[in-house]
Order: sequence, then C-alpha cells, then structure tokens
Amino acid sequence: MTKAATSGQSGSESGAADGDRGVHLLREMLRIRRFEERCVELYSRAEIRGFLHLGIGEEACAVGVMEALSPDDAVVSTYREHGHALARGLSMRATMAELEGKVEGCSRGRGGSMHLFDAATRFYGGNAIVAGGLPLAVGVALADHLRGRSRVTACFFGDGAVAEGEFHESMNLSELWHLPVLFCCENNLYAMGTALKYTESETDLSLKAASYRIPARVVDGMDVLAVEAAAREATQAIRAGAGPQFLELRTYRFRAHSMYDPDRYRDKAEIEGWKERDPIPALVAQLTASGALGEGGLDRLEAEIALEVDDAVAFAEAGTYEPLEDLERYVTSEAAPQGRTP
Amino acid sequence: MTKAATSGQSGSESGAADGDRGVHLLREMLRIRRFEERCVELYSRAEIRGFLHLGIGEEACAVGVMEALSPDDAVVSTYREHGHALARGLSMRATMAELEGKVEGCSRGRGGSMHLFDAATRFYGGNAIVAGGLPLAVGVALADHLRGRSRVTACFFGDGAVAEGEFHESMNLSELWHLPVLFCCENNLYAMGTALKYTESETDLSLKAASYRIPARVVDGMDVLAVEAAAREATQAIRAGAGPQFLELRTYRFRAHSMYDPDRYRDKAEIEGWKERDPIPALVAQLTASGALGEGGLDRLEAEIALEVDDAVAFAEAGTYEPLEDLERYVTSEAAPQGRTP
Amino acid sequence: MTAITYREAMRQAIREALVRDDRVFVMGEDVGHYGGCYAVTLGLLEEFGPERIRDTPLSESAFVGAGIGAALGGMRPIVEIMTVNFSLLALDQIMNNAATLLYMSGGQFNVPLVIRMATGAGRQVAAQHSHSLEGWFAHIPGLRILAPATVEDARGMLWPALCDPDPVLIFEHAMLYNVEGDLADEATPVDIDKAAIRRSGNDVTIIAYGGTLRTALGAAEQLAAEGVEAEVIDLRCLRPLDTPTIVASVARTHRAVVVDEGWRSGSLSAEVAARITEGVFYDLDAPVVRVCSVEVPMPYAKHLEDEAIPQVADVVAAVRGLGA
Amino acid sequence: MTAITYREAMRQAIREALVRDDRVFVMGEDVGHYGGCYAVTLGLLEEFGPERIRDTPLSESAFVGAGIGAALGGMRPIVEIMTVNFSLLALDQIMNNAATLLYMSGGQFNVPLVIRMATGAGRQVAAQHSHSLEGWFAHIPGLRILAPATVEDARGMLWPALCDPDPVLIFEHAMLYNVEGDLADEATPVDIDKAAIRRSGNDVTIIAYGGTLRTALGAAEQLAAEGVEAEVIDLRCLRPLDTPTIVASVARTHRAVVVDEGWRSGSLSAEVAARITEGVFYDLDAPVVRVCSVEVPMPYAKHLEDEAIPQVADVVAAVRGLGA
Ligand SMILES: Cc1ncc(C[n+]2csc(CCOP(=O)(O)OP(=O)(O)O)c2C)c(N)n1
Ligand SMILES: Cc1ncc(C[n+]2csc(CCOP(=O)(O)OP(=O)(O)O)c2C)c(N)n1
Ligand SMILES: [Mg+2]
Ligand SMILES: [Mg+2]
Repeated sequence: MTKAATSGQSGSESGAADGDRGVHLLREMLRIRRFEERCVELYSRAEIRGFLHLGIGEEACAVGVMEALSPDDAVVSTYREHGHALARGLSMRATMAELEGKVEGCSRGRGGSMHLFDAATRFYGGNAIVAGGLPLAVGVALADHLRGRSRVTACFFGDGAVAEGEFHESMNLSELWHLPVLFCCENNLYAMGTALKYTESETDLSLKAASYRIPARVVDGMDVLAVEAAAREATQAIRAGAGPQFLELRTYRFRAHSMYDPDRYRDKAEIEGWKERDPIPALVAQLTASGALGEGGLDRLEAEIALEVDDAVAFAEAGTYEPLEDLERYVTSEAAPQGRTP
Repeated sequence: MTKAATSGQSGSESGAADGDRGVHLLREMLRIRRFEERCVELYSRAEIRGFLHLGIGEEACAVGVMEALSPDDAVVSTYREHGHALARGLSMRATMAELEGKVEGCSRGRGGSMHLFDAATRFYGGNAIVAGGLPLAVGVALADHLRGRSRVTACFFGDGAVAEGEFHESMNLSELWHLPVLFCCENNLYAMGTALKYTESETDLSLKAASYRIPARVVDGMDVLAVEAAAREATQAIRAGAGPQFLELRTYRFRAHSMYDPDRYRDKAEIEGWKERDPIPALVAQLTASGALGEGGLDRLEAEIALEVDDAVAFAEAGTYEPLEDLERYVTSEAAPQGRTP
Repeated sequence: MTAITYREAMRQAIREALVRDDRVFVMGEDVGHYGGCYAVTLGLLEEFGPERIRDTPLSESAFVGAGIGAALGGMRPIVEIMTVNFSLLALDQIMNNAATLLYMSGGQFNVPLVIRMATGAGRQVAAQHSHSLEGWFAHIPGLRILAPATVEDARGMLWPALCDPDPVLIFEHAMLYNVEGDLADEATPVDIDKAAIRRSGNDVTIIAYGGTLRTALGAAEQLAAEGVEAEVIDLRCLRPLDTPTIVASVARTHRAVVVDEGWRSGSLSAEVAARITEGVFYDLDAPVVRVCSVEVPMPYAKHLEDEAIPQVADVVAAVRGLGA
Repeated sequence: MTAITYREAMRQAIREALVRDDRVFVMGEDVGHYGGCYAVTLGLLEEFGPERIRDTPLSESAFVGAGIGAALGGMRPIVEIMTVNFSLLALDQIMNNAATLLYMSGGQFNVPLVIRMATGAGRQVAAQHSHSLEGWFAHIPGLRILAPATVEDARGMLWPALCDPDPVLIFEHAMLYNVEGDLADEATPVDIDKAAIRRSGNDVTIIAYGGTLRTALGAAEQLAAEGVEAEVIDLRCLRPLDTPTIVASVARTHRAVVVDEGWRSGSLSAEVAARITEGVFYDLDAPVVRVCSVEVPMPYAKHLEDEAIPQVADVVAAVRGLGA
C-alpha cells in the first residue's frame, strides 16, 4: 500500500472462518451481546443509571479490531465502549460492577458505563467527550514511538466525531509524526439523532483520511472476519513503520442512542434492513455450514455465556459501595512525590 | 466547475493588465507597501507598539481579492491585516491612527495593528487568534443566506491556520449549509517560525478543500492579476449559488513574522528568491511594457502615495488619546435595551 | 395559571421568539430531528423548518462562532450547546469573539447572540457531564449570564435576552427540566437585571441560583420549622451580579450562606462572599459561609454524587453553624 | 550568585530536566526552529534534536491532548502553550482528561504532565493576547497551578513539577522574562506547596503572585517610606492554595490587600479574600481589599492598558484606604 491514502472494500472478502478461531470470534460477540441485553434489564430495574449507550449490532467492530491487537497494544475508546472493553479482555465482573457503581468495578464505580478503565489491558477509557480520546491516542502512540516500542494504539470513535476539530488535528499530527495509531471510525450513520448527511459535506469518510495522507480502508463492520482481516493488515502496516492507518467500519446500532432516546429520527425499515445483517447470526450460519459449529455447539456457547453474565451480575450485586470517606481519594495521586524523583 | 473540488493553477494565466485597472491595482499594492514601510519606521521610534505583523511581499493577495468584492460583501481577516484593510477601503488615516493608539483610529485605539475594524466597509476585524475568524465568517455568510442577500464573505487566514480544528469545522459547516464564503488561504509557507512541512502531513492545501467538497483554486499569490482573476471566478461561482470556494494563494512574506522575530529559521537564499518575484516590480514592468504606465507614471504614483502616507501619519500624530474615563465604555452596548425590543 | 414543566416553559419561550421575530433561529446539536437532547426544542423543526431549526455537526467551536457571525450579520441566533461540559470546546469563540468584539472594535460591532446550555450534576452522568461552570462565564466582561431557576424565569428570560444587544448566556440546570410550576397564562418578560427574593426572612440570608435554589428553599423550610426565618435570594443574573439586593438583605440579617454547585475554590460563591464582606463587613455577625460542591470530578455512583453536591442538610447545618 | 534573566532561568531548568531524565521532552508551537515565542527554548533544538524538542502544528487541543497521552504512556512531557489566551482551545483536554483521568479511573491512570504558558498584560498586545486566566485553572480539581514570580522560582519549580505524578500548569507572566535576578550557583528545587513571605511586616498583608509580586513589593517599599510596614506574600502555588501561611499573616496584621491581574469579578482574589475572611474574620480590622484589573477586554493604547491593570499606586492607595 502506498503512502497516499487508498480506500475501497479492502479486506472485505472475509474468507471462511477457520474452525476454532471462528468460534472464538462468535463467542466474543455473543458475550458482548448478552452482556448488553442484560444491561437493558438492569437499567429498567434501576440497577444501572446515568447514560447507557449500547453497541448492540456493532459487536463485529470491537471483536474484529481487538483480535488484531497484542496484549501490550493500547486502546482508547468512547462512551459506547462495553464491547471494546469486553473484547479487549476486561473482566465481565469488573465491568458489570462498574455499571452498578460498585467499588469492585473497573473504575471503582466512579466511571459508570461511559468511563471503563483498565491498566492491566492498557484500556485508557471510556471518554464521553466526542473526539476527546483522539489526541490522547496520538499521545500514547507518541510515547511508544519515543521509547522505540513496537506497539499500536487503537482509537475508536464514531462518525459524529469526524466533525470535531480534534479529529482533524489528531489525524494531521499522527501522520506528521508518523505515529502508530489505528484510527477505528465506527460509522453507524448517526450521531445521536443526526444523520451523517446532516453533519458532513463529504460523507465518504475515507476521503478525509486521504487529505492527511493516511491510508484508509472501508470495511463491512457487520462482518467480523472482514473487520479482523482489515485490522490485521492495518496493524501489520503500522508495525512495519507505515504510520497511522484509518479504518472506516460501516456498521449500525440496532437500539437507540441511549436509554433516553425515543429514536424518532430513524426509519423502522432502515433498522430492520440492518438487522438482517446482524453479525452474529451471519457468523453462526457460516460456522454451521463449515461444520466448525457442530450439533448443539451454539447452545453450549450460549449456556456458557449465560453463566458468565449471571456470574458477573451476581458479582456486581454482591459488590460494595466505595465508602464516603474515600470521596476525595485520587483527585491527586496518593504516592506523594517522595524526594521528588520522577 | 463541478461540485467536487478541483485544483490546479486556475486563473493563473493572468493576461495583460488593461490600462487603468492595472494602474489601479499597482496603486493599491504600493499604498500598502509604503504604508507598512512607514510602520517599520514608526515602530522603531516607538510610535507603534505591541505586535506588528507586516504583509510586505503579500500585497497581491489582499488587492487581488478585494478587487473581486462588492461594497456590501464582508471581510474577516487576521492579525496580518493592514493590506486587507487598506485594500478594502479603510482610510489610511484611521488605520494609522489606530496603530498609534489614538481615539481617531478605526477601533478607537483599542485594537492596534491586530484589531482593525470598520463597520462602513463591513470589515469584521482583525482577529489575533489563529483560525478564530473562520467560524465568524461562516456565520456572517449564514446571515446573508438566511436573509436571501446575495453577498460574499471573504475570509483570510494563513497556512498555519489550516492545522487548527476550527479550519476543519468551518470548512465542513460552510459546504454543508452551502454558504457564500470565499476562503482565502495566504500560504506563505511559514506559521511564525515553523515551515509548512512541519505542520501539515499533506502540504497540498487544496486537497483539504476537496475532502469537504469545496472547489479549490491554487493561485500564484505574487501575481495580482492572477489573484484577481481567480477571486472573480470564485465570487461569481458563489453568487451563482455554488457554495463556498477556496483559494490557496501561494505567497511569501519578505520580512520576519513580527517585529520581535529575528527570522532565524529561513534561508537567506529562499527569501531572496521570492523577492525576485515581488508582485510590485513585476506589475510595474508589465504596465510599462504595455504603455499603461507612461513616462514618469510610477514616480507620480509614488509621490501621491507618499503624500497620502505623510498625511495619515500627520493625522495620527495630531490625534488624541481616548480619555481614561472612557475605559469601560463599550464593554456592553451603550444603547440600553429600550423597552427591550430586539 | 397553568402548571407546566420548566422544559415546556423554555420551549414556549423559544417558540414565541421564533414567531415574533423572523431574525431569530435556533442552531445546535440535535435540536432538530432529535428534538433537543433535553427535548426542549421538540416539535420546532416540524413547525419552523430546517432553515430556522438547524441541526449542526459536532463542531462546538464552529457553530458557536457561526452564531456570533450571524449575530454580526443582523440575525438573532439562539445557539444551544448541549451542556456546559461541551462549551469548553467553544470557549475561545465565546471569550475572544462574542464577549470582546464590541469593545475591541471601539463600539462598532455588537453581538446580539443568545447561547443556551444545560449545566449541573445529579443524574449520575459522571465526571465529564456534570460540571457547573457558569461561575467561570460570569468572570468574562461583555457577557450577561442568566440562570433561570423557576418556570417563570425559564419562560420569561429568553425574550429580554434576545433584546439585549450583547451576548447573553442562559444556564439551565439539567435537574430542573422535569420540574413543574405554575405559570400565569399571560406570560410577561422578566427583569434580567435583578436578583429575586424568593422567601423573606430576618435571621439569615441564603443566596442561591439555578439548581441550588430548590436546595436553599428546602433548607429554609426546614429551618422555619425550627423557628429560624431565612431570606432566600435567587441571583438569577450571575453577571452582572445584583450586589445591592444581596447586600441590603445581609445588612438586615447579619448572616449569609451562599449555596453554589460549583467546585468551592474559585467558584462564584467566592465572589458573592467577597462582595458581601466588602459591602457590609461591619454588619456581619460571622463570616459568610459557602456551601459548594466537593472538589472532585463528579463520580458516577449515586451515594458519592449525592455526597459531592450541596444538599438541604448541608445548608441547614451551615445556618445552624452560624448560630442563627 | 549569578545574575540571570527569568527567561534564562526557565531555559536552564528545562535543559536540566532534559539532561536528567530521558523521558522528558518539550513540545509546542515554535519551540524548536523559532526558539520559542519568548525565546525560552532557544538553542534546545540544536542541543537535543527534533525528537525531544518538537515543533507542533497550530493545534492546541491535539498537542495538549497528545501530551496527556504521552504522560499516560510513561513520558514526562513539558508542553508549551504560547500564552494562556490560546489555552482556551485546549481547555477540554486539560479539564476533562488531564485533571480527571486519575479520579475517573479509580486511581489507575495518573498524568505526569507539565504545561507551561505565558500569561498577563503589559505589552500592548490588546484584547486577545493579554488575559490572566490562571485563576480559572486554579478552580479545577486535580491540577497543581504554579506561578513563579522570581528568578529562583523560574529556575527551581520545573523539576519538582516534573516529579509530581499529576498534571502541573506553570504560568509565567510575560513581563517577567526580561527581569534579572540573582541565582545561587548551586540551583536547588523549590517547595512547590508553600507560599513565600517576600517581605515581612506587621501593619498589613499584601498578597500577590506572578506578575503582581513586583507591584506589591513596589507598593511595600513606598509604604515603608511612610512608616507602614507591609508583609508581602507571594502565593506561588495557586492550587492548592497555601491557606495557613496567608491566614497566619493576616491574623497578625489584621488587614489584607490582594493584588491580582485577573478581572475582578470571579478572580482568584475573591477566593483568597473569602479564605481570609473565613479563617480570621474576628481578627480583621476591615474587609479584605482587592486590587484587580478593570473588567475590560485589554485595550491596545498604553495609557488605557496601564489604567486597566493594577499599579503600585493602586496598591498604595488600597493600603492607605485601610487606614493601616
Ligand atoms: C463534545 C461533545 N459534544 C456533544 C456530545 C453529546 N453526544 C454524546 S454522543 C453524541 C453522538 C456521537 O455520535 P458518533 O460519534 O457517531 O458516535 P455514536 O454515538 O454513533 O457511537 C453526542 C452528540 C458529547 N458527548 N461531546
Ligand atoms: C490559536 C493561536 N495559536 C497561536 C498563536 C500565535 N501565532 C500568531 S501568528 C502565528 C503563525 C500563524 O501562521 P499563519 O496562519 O501561516 O499566518 P501568517 O502569520 O503566516 O500570515 C502564531 C503561531 C495565535 N495567535 N493563535
Ligand atoms: Mg455514530
Ligand atoms: Mg503563514
């Protein structure tokens, strides 16, 4: 791939899923799906509060990209990040506890749905300011560049974020300095209730990348194998020193923007049309056809996942609340600068 | 011209200047040049203070664009705006008085060099925040659009401004809403001491416009006739309803960024090379060759302009300082909301 | 009198402005097809069309700047920023252009712009969505800062704000949108220069605004049961502050408590306390007490959030501490 | 002892940090090829190369955000924002990321970042280049705000700032860069937690910081000639404020004047006045007096600018007004 941006349905012929790996991808998507479905229930029972943004329908994006990352790569995400977190390896327990505001949560219950964090997996959040994570990702990648570490920072954001100045500044900076950032734009066609055509004069987002000389790949975000293939190509290019890469993942959220959203602005037929492209049944069909998913295989998967979700909910419900005395902990670091050596 | 962006040296075959108009353009450029040269003297005598940014070498941009505007069009400019102001029709007196901090100045001496304003010519400043004027220009154009007025808003900014998020947001918004903005990027290759190659991963700025679907023209900014021709094409397109247009004016500042700048970062040879393309001698030669500038014509022009500059300086020096009692005037409007009708 | 919600009052005010003056238009994220993130503008797109109810891209700086430009161009824009949290992205435009152009141009270019935004905590939306930064904006010369705390003010402040030749920012506490109140059937503009005394009393003055007014009134009620009569002042206009009203009250009560949801250090409460002290130092029985938010990025968990923001009990305790 | 300028002291401090710790790097507009808009970083590009002295595009939000990210990634960035005026464009990153990540992540991600910027008026650079917004930043939990007012502090504050595990913002008043002072040949880090008493006295306490320290000291000198001994406190650290030092002094002098170049309403001076009043109300002979900037966008003309910002005479008059 040349330095100049290229686009096209690269990586979209997704080839057959080979056996175990296919099942693994399916499991990861199902985990997210079932987890989020349970979130809906918990929200309606007021166990979860605040803003809750679900990625139901978009699981292939999270799972496909994470497959292409190594443990010491980094992830910067948005407020619609349950899928990214789980696929990245955050425990379902800590994630659910977080949503329930318990101190056992991955952010001690201070973050909630929009602010999942995990140092162990280099998951840098959970950012609720649209496009606010992009400069951060550039910086994390800059640190790797300066230390000569061969790591990738994957940065997720939506189609709506592309209109923000920070998108532009971050794209430019990353290519200018040739930093190892994988920009993952989850284009679900809407920013809250505003369709892409009302927010971008040029709706082909891969052309934006071209104007920074960043190679772009347009990917079917409803096909986890296609996403994985494109993400692998892109991360390989990054590790080979090609600088930042841009993935436009064309996807769709099946549910409303948040639990507050009556979803007045989308056509029922449009939603139904996209549901027919649900990444999960699609992969199930493929794996069944190839024999990778044998007789009763899906049921076993579902049963395992149901157990995991139940366990996560039980963990969260058994969790405790951070004591009020700790309210002011971590405004600044606990380890006072000892002898002031950095 | 199609909706999709086009670029290329459009309008750059500048054709011969026909007689009077050519002399007029020359006069305007000379007025700016001599005015700014006098500013240097006044600065060294401490009559002018603060930041002083000169456009010496870039006069063709200001004069060429203003020629294509009508009186009821609007202009939004930067801190390097003496040329824009004078070419737009601000009086040299009021401009010089402003630089000397006198109440007779176009901004009552409150603005100084970076903040020239003039309601009569719809000159909306003088903005010292890089790229800060772009959203403003979009808004002025939006007002015209909403009122159905066929007016153009010309917005000047430098190559450095292109890196700011506001550039991106403004370009997108203007095309999305199809607003009558003429974006005039004075690309003088440096943002203060930082060369374009250190600030943009894609240094062909016209490609940026393409990613918003804004038609772009790359113009020799050292050729006033080329600038004028391109600006006329662009304003005609805007008036015909084609939406915003982008001009990249390739130019150069002969002097340092500001009076504080020791200009360590540019090659002497590079500066000399560009000086050979000085727009003023070039036009003089052309007009002399065509006979439009007859025997002694240039000397007469110079003499007239010298008088005008002298007069402006005398006016400024005879000016008065705003009384201290008025320090708090115009923080808010004087006309208190009468009966509160807007 | 009709009982309506704060949200509905705000919507009526916007609707009225759109009807009365064709220079008025609304612009912001999701104000149109979505109906406004707090549903304030619901139905207006259908009634007034997309030219006057303009959905914007996520470009806070550009669309606020465009509002300023449109005001310069003779329009009367109502720009909605979803919440004050996102206004940080537009602060340069607000401070360096909206607030400054008139002065810097020597009186030539005024900016008749209204910017509305939600503010405040209480909904468990955590650290990036719960700020109370209106005190910051009240620091900026050239702006008028309004904080409607009642249904009447939500209904009546917009028109005078639009009539102001200079930029006006309206802060609507997000917890108020669902609150109901009685509104006179004949809506009238309210005085946007003056603080309002929401309850009279002689023992102590409690000063609040926006979201904390209800907290202050709740405390006053509880105190009344104990025989302490608190006067409750609703600042309403945070810039310029109506110092005379505040000072006159404290001169009478000799004690003051300021309730402010902003982080304590450097909050508006400090300015109010300083003005009271400057104005009636020798009448004060005790230093002005400030009840503010704990200085933490807002946590998600309910018990922590409750602990972080001023509660009725905190105000009651503060008054008791004054020995009133 | 060697006499050096504030600029040179700052440069030495940066140089030392670059030498001592290879995780330190400098990034900002024109820090490299130009040498820094105030020439603070002059020569460092040549010495340390473009990887460690990084010229950035005009993208305040992105490069500040990148500094935060690099700090998360284990580096110790020194990010230069040319002046506080342009920091408005990066405020979202500073407030919502730098100041908030540690808390919001439940203690997992600290941000060891230093941001330097110039601040203040006095150079006739008018309304968009003369702000004093450090008081605003002092409102934000999670940040440490420093204002070196002397050559020693310019030299000695950076290293401890870099050693702080959390974000530190350093405000350098632009009028100080050319000021000379004596510096001990063996430079030592300074205590970035404490205010400094720059002059002792018992008649009145004058509190200043950054650019106004010289104004305060000038006033103290003039007052001394009249027999009034002023104690002058240099706040140095604007967040957290060293309240004990301030309050202890005023408890002794019974009178206080705060000198702050910020616009009066909602400035840091209000917080300082409020803390003094809260702390030693019954020891005060008179309300705390604030000497601040007039609330105008800064005008260009010299006489207007001088009138707008606190002068020695204003401070002297304020002290006299206190009857000290
Ligand atoms: C700077 C900013 N502006 C506005 C919002 C409110 N908001 C939250 S999500 C959202 C839509 C974002 O859309 P997109 O980037 O496409 O992501 P999606 O929600 O579709 O995943 C908006 C407007 C915000 N959080 N931050
Ligand atoms: C937001 C902002 N950042 C930084 C500056 C400082 N500054 C003033 S002019 C300038 C260079 C701008 O370059 P360019 O846009 O190319 O315009 P030119 O000066 O070359 O005409 C810089 C960095 C500023 N005024 N505003
Ligand atoms: Mg979207
Ligand atoms: Mg330039």
